[in-house]
Amino acid sequence: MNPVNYLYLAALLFTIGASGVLIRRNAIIVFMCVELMLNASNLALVAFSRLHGNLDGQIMAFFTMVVAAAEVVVGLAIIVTLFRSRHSASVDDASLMKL
Amino acid sequence: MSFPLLTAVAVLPAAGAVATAAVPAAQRTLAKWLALCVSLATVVLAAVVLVRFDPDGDRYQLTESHAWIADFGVRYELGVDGIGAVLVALTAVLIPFVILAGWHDADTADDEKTAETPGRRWRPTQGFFALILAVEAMVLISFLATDVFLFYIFFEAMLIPLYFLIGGFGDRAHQHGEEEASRQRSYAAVKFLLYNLAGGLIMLAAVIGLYAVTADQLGEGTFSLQAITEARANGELDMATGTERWLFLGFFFAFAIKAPLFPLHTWLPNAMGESTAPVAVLITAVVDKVGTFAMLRFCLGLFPEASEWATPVVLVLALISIIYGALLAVGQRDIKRLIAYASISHFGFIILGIFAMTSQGQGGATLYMVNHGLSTAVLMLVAGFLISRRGSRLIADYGGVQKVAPVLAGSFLVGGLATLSLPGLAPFISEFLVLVGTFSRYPVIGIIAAATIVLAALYVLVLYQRTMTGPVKAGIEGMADLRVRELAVAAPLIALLIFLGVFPKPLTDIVNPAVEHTLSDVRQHDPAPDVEAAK
Amino acid sequence: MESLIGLLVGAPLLGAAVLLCGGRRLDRAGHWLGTALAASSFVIGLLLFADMLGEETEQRAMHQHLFSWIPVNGFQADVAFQLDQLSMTFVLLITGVGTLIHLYSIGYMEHDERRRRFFGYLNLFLAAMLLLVLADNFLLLYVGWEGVGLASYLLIGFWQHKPSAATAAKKAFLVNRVGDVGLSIAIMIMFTTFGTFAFGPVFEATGETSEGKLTAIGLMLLLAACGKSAQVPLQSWLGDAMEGPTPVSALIHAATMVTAGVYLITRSGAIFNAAPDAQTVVVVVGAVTLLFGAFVGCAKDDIKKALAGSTMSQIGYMMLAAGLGPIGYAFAIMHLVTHGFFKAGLFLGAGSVMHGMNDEVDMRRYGGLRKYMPVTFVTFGLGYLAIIGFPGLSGFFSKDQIIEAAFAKGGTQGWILGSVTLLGAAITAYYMTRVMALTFFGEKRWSETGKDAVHPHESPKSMTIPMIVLAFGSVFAGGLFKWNESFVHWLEPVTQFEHGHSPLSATAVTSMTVVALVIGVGTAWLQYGRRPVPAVAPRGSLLTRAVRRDFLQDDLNHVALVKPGEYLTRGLVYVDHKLVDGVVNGTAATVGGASGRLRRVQNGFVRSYAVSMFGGAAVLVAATLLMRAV
Amino acid sequence: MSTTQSLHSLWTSAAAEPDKIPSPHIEYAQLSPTLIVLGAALVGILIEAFVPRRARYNAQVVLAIAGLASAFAAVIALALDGYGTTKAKIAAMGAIAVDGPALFLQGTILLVGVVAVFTFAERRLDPKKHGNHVDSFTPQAAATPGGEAEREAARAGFTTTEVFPLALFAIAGMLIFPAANDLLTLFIALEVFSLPLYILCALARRNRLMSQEAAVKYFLLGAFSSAFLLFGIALLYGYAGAVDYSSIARVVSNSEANVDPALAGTMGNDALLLIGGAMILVGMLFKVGAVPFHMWTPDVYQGAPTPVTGLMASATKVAGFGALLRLLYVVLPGLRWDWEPVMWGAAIITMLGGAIVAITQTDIKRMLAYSSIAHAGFMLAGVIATSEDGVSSVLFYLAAYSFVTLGAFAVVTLVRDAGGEATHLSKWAGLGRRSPLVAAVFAVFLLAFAGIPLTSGFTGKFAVFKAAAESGAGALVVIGVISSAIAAFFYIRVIVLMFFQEPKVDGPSVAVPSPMTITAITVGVAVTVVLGVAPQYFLDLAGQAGVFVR
Repeated sequence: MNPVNYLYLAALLFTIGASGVLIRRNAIIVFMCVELMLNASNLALVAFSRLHGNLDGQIMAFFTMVVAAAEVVVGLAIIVTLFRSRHSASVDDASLMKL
Repeated sequence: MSFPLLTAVAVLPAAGAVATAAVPAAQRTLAKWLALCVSLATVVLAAVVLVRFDPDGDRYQLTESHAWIADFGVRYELGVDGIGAVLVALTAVLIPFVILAGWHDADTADDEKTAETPGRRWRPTQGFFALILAVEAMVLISFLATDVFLFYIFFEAMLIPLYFLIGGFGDRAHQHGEEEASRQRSYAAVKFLLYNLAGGLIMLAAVIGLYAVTADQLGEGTFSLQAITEARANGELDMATGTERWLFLGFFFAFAIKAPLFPLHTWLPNAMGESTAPVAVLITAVVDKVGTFAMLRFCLGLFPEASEWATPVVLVLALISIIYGALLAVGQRDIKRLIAYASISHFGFIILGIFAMTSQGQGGATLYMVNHGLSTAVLMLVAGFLISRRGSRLIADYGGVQKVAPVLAGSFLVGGLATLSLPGLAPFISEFLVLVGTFSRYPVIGIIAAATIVLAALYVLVLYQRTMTGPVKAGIEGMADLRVRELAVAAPLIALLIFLGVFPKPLTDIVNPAVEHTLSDVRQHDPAPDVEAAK
Repeated sequence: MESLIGLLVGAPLLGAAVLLCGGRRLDRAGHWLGTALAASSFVIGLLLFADMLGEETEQRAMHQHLFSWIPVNGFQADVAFQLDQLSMTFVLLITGVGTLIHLYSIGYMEHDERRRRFFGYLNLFLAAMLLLVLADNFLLLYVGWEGVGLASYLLIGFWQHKPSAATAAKKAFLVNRVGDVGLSIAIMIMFTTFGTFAFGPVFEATGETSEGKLTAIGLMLLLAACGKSAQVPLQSWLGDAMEGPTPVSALIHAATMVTAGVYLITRSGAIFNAAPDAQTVVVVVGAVTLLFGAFVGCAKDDIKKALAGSTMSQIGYMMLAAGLGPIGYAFAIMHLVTHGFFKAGLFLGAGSVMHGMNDEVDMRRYGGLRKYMPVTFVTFGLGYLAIIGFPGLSGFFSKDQIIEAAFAKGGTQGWILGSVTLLGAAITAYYMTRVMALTFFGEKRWSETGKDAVHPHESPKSMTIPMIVLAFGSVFAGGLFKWNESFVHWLEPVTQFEHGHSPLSATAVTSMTVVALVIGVGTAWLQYGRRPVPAVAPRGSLLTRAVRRDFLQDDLNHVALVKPGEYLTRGLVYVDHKLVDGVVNGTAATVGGASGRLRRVQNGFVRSYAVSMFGGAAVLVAATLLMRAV
Repeated sequence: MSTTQSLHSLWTSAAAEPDKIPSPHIEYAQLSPTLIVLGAALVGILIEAFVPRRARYNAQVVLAIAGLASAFAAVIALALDGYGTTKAKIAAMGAIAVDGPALFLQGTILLVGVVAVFTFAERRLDPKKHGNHVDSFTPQAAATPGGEAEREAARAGFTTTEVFPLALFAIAGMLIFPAANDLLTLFIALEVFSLPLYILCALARRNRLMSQEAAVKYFLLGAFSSAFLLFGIALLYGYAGAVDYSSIARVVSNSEANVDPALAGTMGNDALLLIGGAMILVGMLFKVGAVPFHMWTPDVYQGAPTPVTGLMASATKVAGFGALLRLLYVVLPGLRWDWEPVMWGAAIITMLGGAIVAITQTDIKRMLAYSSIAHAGFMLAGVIATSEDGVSSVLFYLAAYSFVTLGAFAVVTLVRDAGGEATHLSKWAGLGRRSPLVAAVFAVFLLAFAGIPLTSGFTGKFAVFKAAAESGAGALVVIGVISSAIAAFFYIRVIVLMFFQEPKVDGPSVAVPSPMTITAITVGVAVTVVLGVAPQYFLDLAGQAGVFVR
């Protein structure tokens, strides 16, 4: 099966993630969409690593997961504080600063 | 390594500015005297420069040259030529009078603030005189700089102190009250700054372009005027026509704003109208001269072909400024704005003379810079004294002053007569030289320009008649005549006007050779009179 | 001896400086100082004159080079004096009459607290006028030229508290400025043509250039002359100039300054001789003004304005003569000098009358004054006889010569000019008789009681003596000059002289003149001497009213210049504010507006930020690919 | 060879005995700056854990400053050793470059860091609360704003001393970012300095809602952009089959696209490269705050605690531009013709956009944010020059700009009223009358921003424009000049406000700061003036540092 399909899939996932970020209001979901984008990149990395027959891609994928995990920690912390002070996780409510 | 005289000339007032600013709030008077003494010391130094300057010597004398910013090909290069020398003298001479005239201008501002700020950290008086000296220093160095970049830096930097002088110490005499006054004031200040800053930034692009060109053709970029002119002379540097014209325009634009030339003049009336008379004098008599001076030294010196190419347009614009400024002066209701528009007309004459490309024209233009400085100083400062008495700038509020304050009226009249360039007073000489110089190359323009002397007479005499003659208006009676300090400002300037009107030779002797150099830069010669041409 | 020339100018200049800067402490002695300096300058003049007479006719011209004034390459202006017969004539006239009028003013200005300054101005005028006639190049002459303009401005407006005076002064200066433009342009043309503007070189070089250029120069000089000498079309200022104190009118606006134009033309004879067209224009201007002034003189009830009209007309005579070329120059100057005497005398007389009548100027409120001020009457009368050209008196000789010369112009021109001058003579007789009759004869039209009571009285010695002296001048000067053509010979080295060949014999001309004179006097006497004159002027015909308003000259200027000028300036002020400035403020406003709109994009919603990022990314990618594609 | 074989070989290589794997060899000396900072950060964590609360503040401050200072010393040592020029090399198995730009930028970041720490540590601006000093950070980030817990924490005198280790981590990341020599390190460094900043943004003591909002926005958008970056990295890796710059560059330059033929069949080989490069650019441009990826800047700058804003505005830009330069000059020089036009566009809209929008701002911090955008545009102009001059000019500009920015924000912290910092412009009216000195200092910074001669701003601008002009980007210079004219307007506006308007009665007062902030501001002014009047030495420095190691 043509390996380029993996790439297409990755691109698809990335786009889904991106559009999710653009569309969804809930901060958590937005954040999950970002994670989806990262994973799409991971898929692409792994696929390429497989193509090129070296391990760099896979290693990078691992790193990405670690980073993602770290991001979750920080991100959730921030989002939770926001939720506690506003009682809503909607990113659109957080628009004090504008113009 | 001889004593760096030129640096000293510029550094002295700068140091004076710092010292003045440092004077504690309580000793206002000390600050004033300090500033005055420094400015007088500067006059002495300037005199030394004039004496040490040998008209028939090299083009640039007393030169200093030190490495500064090698990466930009910038050197700290000073040198004085005839034109620079007289303008340095003018600046140095005028500043003491400006300071003396503005003796009390910052006081009231001071008093207002004393109540409000405990501990008096706000020190307008110190600031006022420090700023004036700072401006002097920067103007002087830009007259002395022979490095384009060095010149540019101070050409730009001098805007800042001026900006504060205009905006911070405006003329409190305002028909619409303090609130409106301060609004107008900061509008004028901002307008002044943005106008000139815009010009300066356009010039910056040209300056960078100049570097690129020199770097491209001479191997390494340079801003040294001499280096560039030499390279031009021996053909190492040969700008493409298009490039040269763009660069010329970049430079000229900035100078035309500073000068100011129609249609870039509208900042001047506001700036002069809203600022105190001494500051107005500082602007029009001293600072604006940097613009015309720079046209002469940099536009013609760096871009001769382009200057020739632009001459027709510039001449027409200059002519328009002359007529336009005069007509608007006639139409003004505000004394200071009237003087401002008159100045615009005179700057038209100066630029006309510069671009007439004849030794009479350019020599005349140079003298004009000096004489206009003096005449405007007299007119504007006396007007300032008048306004400070009545507290209004509207011509309509005056009348019959001559009856109650004859000396004031007399000095005002002399200033006016100088402004309409009456023979026997200095401005006549420069104006006539400019006219002759223009006429010998462009007769039509010369004649039209000559015709405008009627307009000059018109606005001056109308101003005098409305303010000084006729029955004494309400609010004028009991107006005090010139005080000693004020007389000490007016009298010497008037004497100078008369002396230079009767015996300008000392100046012309210094200026002529320099003008010759400039003309050789642009490869021009005076047209020969028909009779000899025929032979 | 040459070294004295500078002093001629120096003495009064010093006086002006001292008196104007001296301050109040000079108030008591100031006028004497001024007079003394004027007199000393007159004495110097006499010394130089004596010295000059000692010389050979050809060696009489003296030179004094003081210093190099404006040296700029080819442009070399010096401060140098040239004293030849022509200048000498003027020097004596100016200093002489000047001194007398200084003397007169002591009495006349007695009660004016600004008398010191008045004398300062008078001295300033003398200095400038002398500079004008002594300069050896046109630029220096220009200095004197504007200098006298300034002095006249200051003196006309001496009573500045009177708005009318201030306005008149301004008007005089402005109109003169128009003339000055002519002079400066003339100098510019000279410089570009000859490379110099010094008298000698220019006059020698006239042969080497085209007639066109010379005509141009000539016309420009004429323009200047018109301004200074109140010739049509720049005549409008002279009438108003009478706002000044009467001594000023006598000295500046009758005897000396207004004749500067004639001096200029005569001095530049070499140029005009080579430019016949220019000469023709001069003649025309002279002729027109001659009649114009005369008519105005007839219509005025203000004694000074009437005299002013006559001044214009008399200068018209001189212009006309000067325009005739070598056959006329000498006579122009001769008439100028005699006119200097009698016109100054007449003005002083008028001043003396006003002095006695509480500064009343309307002749219709005079009448029968001969009994009250005999000296004035006699001196004024002699001046009157002189100006109308009563045989044997100064005016007769000088005017007669001009009329002859006019005929001698030859051809139709000659006839026209001749008849014009004759007509002028007749009208002169008419209006001067009118003045005389209204002022000194008839029954008095004023009262010694009532609210505007007047007590006419003779003026003090300091005023009468000058009048007497001038009366002598107006009686004998002419004869003296005519005495075997002494004056013509005196001037010949400077102005050349050739006898015009008149189609009519001298006696014929003379008799015609006398006839004209008789007609003029007769009609006037019938009109004003015999019948009583109404104290208020009758409305009069349309023409009369037009003439009273100087042929509507001011109204014309108002409509043609003043009003449009006002509109223009107002319009420009508007344009400057709205358009030129508007563009700048406009750009600023536009940027501001753009900013206001752009910042709305920053709407605070994180998702829209994300959108812009995403869009940006898309564009970036697309652009990169596109770049490769193309 | 076919896919299956390669796959097989992969298995075998994996199955090979472990001792074959060579242990990586790390040049600790050359990496010392980063390591020192990281170490200090870790120690900071330990301090948080073990040192009693009273002592923490002092311990942290001392530690942080000491750490940064010694790291700076290390940088200097390396530079003197010639690692900036002759001995420039790639350390840590090709992961990190030790060369001129890296050292120069690290030095700058460290200095900026020290100054920033000073402002972090400022705790005299507000009056004591319950007998405890208070700084600009919330006593307890977890507590709800205005809630009981918060009051408790305040009464107990808690202080968030974690900010120091966080800042150190962030700085460490920034040190690596411009030195990163392979895409992986690049990505990690990015995250290492981003994550702490997200947290720092949320820690403001006043206006906590805004602060948290800023954090959320920054975090979400940051994560979003890093996703782009990562995907770009993936594609680039896919194109080149390697992640270290040098080999990618090799592949790009002689474009031996070793893509699998199967891939090659379906897409033009360079598509991967181009798309990948573009997406990485997106990530970079986001960090440097270039239009249209700038929109986080104003909100975050406004909401974050001002000291943090100062750090972000200065150090982050430095790091971001460093990485951008390295990427464009080392990895993608072969693609110059592809990315230059795009960057042109970006530079132009960034310059103009920043300047124009700034005009109508009413909040001083937002205004400075937009001005930082405009300045990013100017620097992009220098980046585009693609010449050694270009690099060094941008380096110089960064150094100059970062200090001005830091100083400016430090001044902002001083102007306070009841509600904390008075950042609304209207409140600054007449400041020059109340406290001329502060106003004058701020005016100096504004003039530097505006690029008035004799300030560092002018020198930097001139250097950048000069480089651009010499590389034939004249049009860019003209636009730059125009936009700086526009920009001048709002800097001037503030000056007008401060000096020419009458002070408001209820106007803000200027707090008397501790020596630390004073030092920070003084350093800012000093650098501004020195770089404006006598910049030659530093220009030389930047000039020598203009070469990337490949």
